[in-house]
Amino acid sequence: MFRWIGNVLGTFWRVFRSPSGYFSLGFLTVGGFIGGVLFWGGFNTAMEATNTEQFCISCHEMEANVYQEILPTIHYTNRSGVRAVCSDCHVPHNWTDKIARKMQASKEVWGHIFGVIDTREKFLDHRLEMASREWRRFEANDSLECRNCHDEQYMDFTRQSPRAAAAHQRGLVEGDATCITCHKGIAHELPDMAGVHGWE
Amino acid sequence: MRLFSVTVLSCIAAFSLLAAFSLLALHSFAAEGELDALRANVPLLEEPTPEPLYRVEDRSLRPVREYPMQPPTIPHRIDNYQVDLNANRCMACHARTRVGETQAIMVSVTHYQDREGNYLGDLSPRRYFCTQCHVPQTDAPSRVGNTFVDMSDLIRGSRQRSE
Amino acid sequence: MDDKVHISSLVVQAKPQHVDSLKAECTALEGVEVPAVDLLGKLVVLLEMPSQRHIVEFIDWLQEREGVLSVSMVYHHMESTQELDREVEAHDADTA
Amino acid sequence: MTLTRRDFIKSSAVATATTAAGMTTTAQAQNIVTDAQHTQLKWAKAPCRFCGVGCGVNVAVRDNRVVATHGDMQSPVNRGINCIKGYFLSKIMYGEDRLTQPLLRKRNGEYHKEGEFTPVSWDEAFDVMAEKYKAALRDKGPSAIGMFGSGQWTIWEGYTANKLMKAGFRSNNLDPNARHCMASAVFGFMRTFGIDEPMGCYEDIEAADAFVLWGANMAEMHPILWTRITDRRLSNPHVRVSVLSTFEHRSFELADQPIIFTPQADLAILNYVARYIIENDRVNWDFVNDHVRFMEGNVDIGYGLRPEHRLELAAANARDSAGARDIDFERYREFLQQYDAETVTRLSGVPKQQLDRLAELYADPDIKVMSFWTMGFNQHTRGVWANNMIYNIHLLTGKIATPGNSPFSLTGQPSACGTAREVGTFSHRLPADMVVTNDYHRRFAEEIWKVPEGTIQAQPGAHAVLQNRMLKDGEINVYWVQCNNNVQAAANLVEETYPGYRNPDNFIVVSDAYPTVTAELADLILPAAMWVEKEGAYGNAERRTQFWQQMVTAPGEAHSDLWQMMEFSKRFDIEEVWPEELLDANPEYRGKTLYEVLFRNGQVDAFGLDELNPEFDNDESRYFGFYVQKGLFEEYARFTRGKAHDLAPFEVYHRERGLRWPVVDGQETPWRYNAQYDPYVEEGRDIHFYGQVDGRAIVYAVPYEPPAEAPNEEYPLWLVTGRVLEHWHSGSMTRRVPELHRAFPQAVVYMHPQDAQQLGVRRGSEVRITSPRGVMHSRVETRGRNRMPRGVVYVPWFDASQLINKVTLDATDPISKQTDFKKCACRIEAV
Repeated sequence: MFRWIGNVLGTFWRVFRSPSGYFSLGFLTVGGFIGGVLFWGGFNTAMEATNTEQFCISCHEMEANVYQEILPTIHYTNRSGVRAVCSDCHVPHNWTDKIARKMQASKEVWGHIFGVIDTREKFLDHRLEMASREWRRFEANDSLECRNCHDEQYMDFTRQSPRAAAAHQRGLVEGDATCITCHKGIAHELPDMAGVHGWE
Repeated sequence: MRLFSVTVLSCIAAFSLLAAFSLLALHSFAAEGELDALRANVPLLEEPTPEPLYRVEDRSLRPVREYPMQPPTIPHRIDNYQVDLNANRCMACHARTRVGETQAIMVSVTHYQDREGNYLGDLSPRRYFCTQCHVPQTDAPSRVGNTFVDMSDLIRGSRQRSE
Repeated sequence: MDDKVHISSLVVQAKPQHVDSLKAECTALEGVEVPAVDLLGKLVVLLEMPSQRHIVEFIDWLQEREGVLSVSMVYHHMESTQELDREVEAHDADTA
Repeated sequence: MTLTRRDFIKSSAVATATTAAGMTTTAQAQNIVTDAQHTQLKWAKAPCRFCGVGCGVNVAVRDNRVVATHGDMQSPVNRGINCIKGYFLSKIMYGEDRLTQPLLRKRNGEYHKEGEFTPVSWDEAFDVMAEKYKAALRDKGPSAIGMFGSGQWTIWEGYTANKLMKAGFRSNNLDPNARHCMASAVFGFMRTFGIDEPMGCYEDIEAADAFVLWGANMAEMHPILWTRITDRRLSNPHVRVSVLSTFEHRSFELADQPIIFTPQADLAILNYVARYIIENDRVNWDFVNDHVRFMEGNVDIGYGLRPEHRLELAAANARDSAGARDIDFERYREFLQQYDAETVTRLSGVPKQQLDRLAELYADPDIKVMSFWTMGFNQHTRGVWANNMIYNIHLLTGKIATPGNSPFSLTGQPSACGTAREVGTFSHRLPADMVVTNDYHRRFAEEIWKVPEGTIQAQPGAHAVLQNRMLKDGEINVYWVQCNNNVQAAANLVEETYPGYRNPDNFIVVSDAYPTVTAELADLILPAAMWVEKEGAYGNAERRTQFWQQMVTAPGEAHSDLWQMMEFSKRFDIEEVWPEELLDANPEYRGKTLYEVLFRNGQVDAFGLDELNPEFDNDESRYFGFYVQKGLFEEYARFTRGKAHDLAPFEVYHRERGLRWPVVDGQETPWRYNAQYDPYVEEGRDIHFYGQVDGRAIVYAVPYEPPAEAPNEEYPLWLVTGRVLEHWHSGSMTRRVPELHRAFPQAVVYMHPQDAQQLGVRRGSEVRITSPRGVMHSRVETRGRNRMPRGVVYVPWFDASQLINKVTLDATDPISKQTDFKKCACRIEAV
């Protein structure tokens, strides 16, 4: 079986790296297109697979900590059943940022393998650092991942509680706040907030 | 037999409603389950349909306190508000230094006093867990009325009588 | 329990035009006072009666009067006559 | 101008009605009333009506109504703050369905078990009741009479009940509802120290470096002590808080060490900690050599179920559950070897690292540690053992009876200590830790009570759970329930309680301020005065005795439990209650009523009305013609003085914000057994456990044993029951306060969201909770204050429309007879 695959790959590799003089331009174009689709599709499928909640919580660190924490929140169950999975907030939707984030995520795989946060205690020790990274990212991109679903342009303030409407008007519309300025800890527990602006 | 004394001392503002209730009460006192309003008129060995989970009021309207020392109820939802060793979500709006930005009401001065009554530079840690005294209110209907009378009504009554 | 006195107060909702006649009718009875009325048809009736039966009978009687919409008991207190005639010190009774 | 009481009451009547009608007859010139004559309120102190913390409150009264309450700044317990329940105390007496008249089940004008509740006069009520009591005495004797009282009784009410039952009716079938909450703690104290109640006090909190909560959720159940712990922890960053529980609750918000363990495995963890201390050579040998000895308790002691139950038949020591024998330290050490980390982790689910960090708090000689527990330990089929085990740890390390080192047993009721325990209203007890089984103790009590030798029966009476079984079996036929709601509280409602109350052979009397579900099953309901409608005294968890004055009058014809018992005793000639032999030997009692024997004995009636404080009313004293409360208290205090339970003179308590007994030469005792504070410590000793004859406290070798019931295939979930912050116990007071009701309107079943998903239900779904004993319907809650582990559900019991005691198991600790409300197996299905 493996040998057969090896043979096929070997053949493919030889063909692939040899000059294309024997093939017509048309073949090259069409073949390139098909190859591109296959490669790109496979890549993207793999990328999408790593974007599912199932993938994320297949790691104990995620399942036991952050996943348990989102269960009682509004981002897990709510009136309309539109819920957020990990990647909705933690993986940028535009391609360049997404790839950049995935590269960063390889560090998390490293962390998983070497057990950086394999107990609750270790997780809590690293929580401020991890949360701060996410807050910085949200602040830098004007809470883009929030805004993919919640854009203040389209908020009907009359459908919000008076308190929320006033705060959104003051902060988002008139002020220079972004979602994460006020909504830290909306889906997971907060780290020690001593020294974080707005929480002193 | 007319039974009136159950309604003795029934005196609150929603008065006509109460009067209707007391007329009803005149004829009851019969079967098991009808005595304890908190049992919702269901005999003990039967199972009533549990009440639905009620919504928490979220209108942010300030509640009236029944006397000046009473802690106000919370007029908004506090779902998943974190108050623990790490963070105090309530104080992120209600702290003295935060109310300018949030326009929330500052916690009262008593919250800056320690056990001996000295004023501290920040929130007194004994007041740290807000929900021990302040609770949100659902829209659950009352099962039993309460005839507590606000002191200002009694004061007004006393002044009128003396005039 | 013969020497007991029952002190009760009632709030009566009546049609406004009957308030005066009701007040007259009530105060004509022994042990009944009408310390307060208002123009919208409310009367406060104060009863001092020897037993609950008397009070019940009075309420029944009152409910039959013309113009009476509802009668509700608000306060009830029972105590022995001797006890009631005890003098209290001024600070006990800030409502004098 | 002179005023009579009549004028005063009439003006109150008018004021209330005017207010109720919302009438404004004259236009007001000013929108704020500033005239002092009108705005003045009359304030007086009282302890809070709810839990065992015993906060002081100030109560404002106007026009015979309570109009405000707030935390008493002068109270050393709470220094000006209350919890949410305490802040709404002003409304608990004003539920509109207050009972104001006796109600008797009648059919065709006569008492009938299946009749309808009909208002009757007190005369008629007591006539019918006395007739039933006399018939029971004639037909079966004193054992057919039972009474179920309360840790919410005032001290004099509990004392009166004790005397009325044990000396008057000569029945020891008197038990308080404190059996459900404190009995395991009591037996724990008695076994280890030979004397009841904590050695430490609340000031320990300000001195401790670490707090360990064993199952207790103090954030909700003892909120004001929690404010003191929070204060200590947050003001002093070195302080550590360890919270152990079978699920995550609000107290975890302050936890440096959160520990979730499998139900019942606390026993294994406790022994692990003891083993850790020994194996790491951290025993305080100076202390142990001087003050401690070792015993090994009987094992396999059963579960307090009916004797014919298979678990009881299988238990080797069900009949001698409290037995123990002397051992030495080496045997104790050897015994603990089975509790190695691997075994304990397997039993409890707690990793070794967490166990060690917890154990280190106790082992480290530089850390002053305070342990707290309540229902987690006490409502436990091995509750007495758990209490003994926590003392083991404190004794091995010598961390006891000094400020900050304190194993502290919390209480749930305002006078569980003051009334149930100190007055001895348990079926085996007499005042001041004495017991009916001891000849000398009985004689001592008979002398103080001025009743003949042989009046008090030597056999312990029926405890709470047994009383319900005996009602069902028709062995107790007249039964008086005061100041509690046992139909909502006692486990196994459907199979045990209900059939007992409705047994046609039985006559059930319930005294309460409100119509509870217990009242619903009564034959006669007596309307009771509550809290500041009577003069009272409570004793809190730190031995603090607190008094209050009567501030308002009870509504309608309601009377205090005290008045009810005393007035009822007038219905009996002594010849009707005591046997001929007793009277032949003591003819001087002939011709008297029970009332005269018990209450006109020259002691209870020794103080005249002139001693009353003229500022306050006192309905009982005015009625009976002497200062009832003072007479009863001073007679009771004779039991305590010189017996290491000393109480101060009556008047002192009306002045002070409570005092902690023993009060000797006007000095209270914050720390017992410690020579620096406790006058009972023998000359020349630093620490002295004088409750034991040899002055040594006992370390018990007792094991982990499995619970009476655990999840299985048919009933796969653990059911834990308990309380919530906003409601107190069965909710009969707090659910009548609209704000508290709206804050937590109905019981729910807390469960893990994934358990819910697996069952095909979601937040808000109606579900059926089933055990072999009964079924209850509730709704699912997957959010909110509690986070359940997989496989464990939590249901609070305050809601009369969701009686979770249909589902719970009536297994008890076989030593303390206290029910385990914290674990049984159940099944949950969607409806």
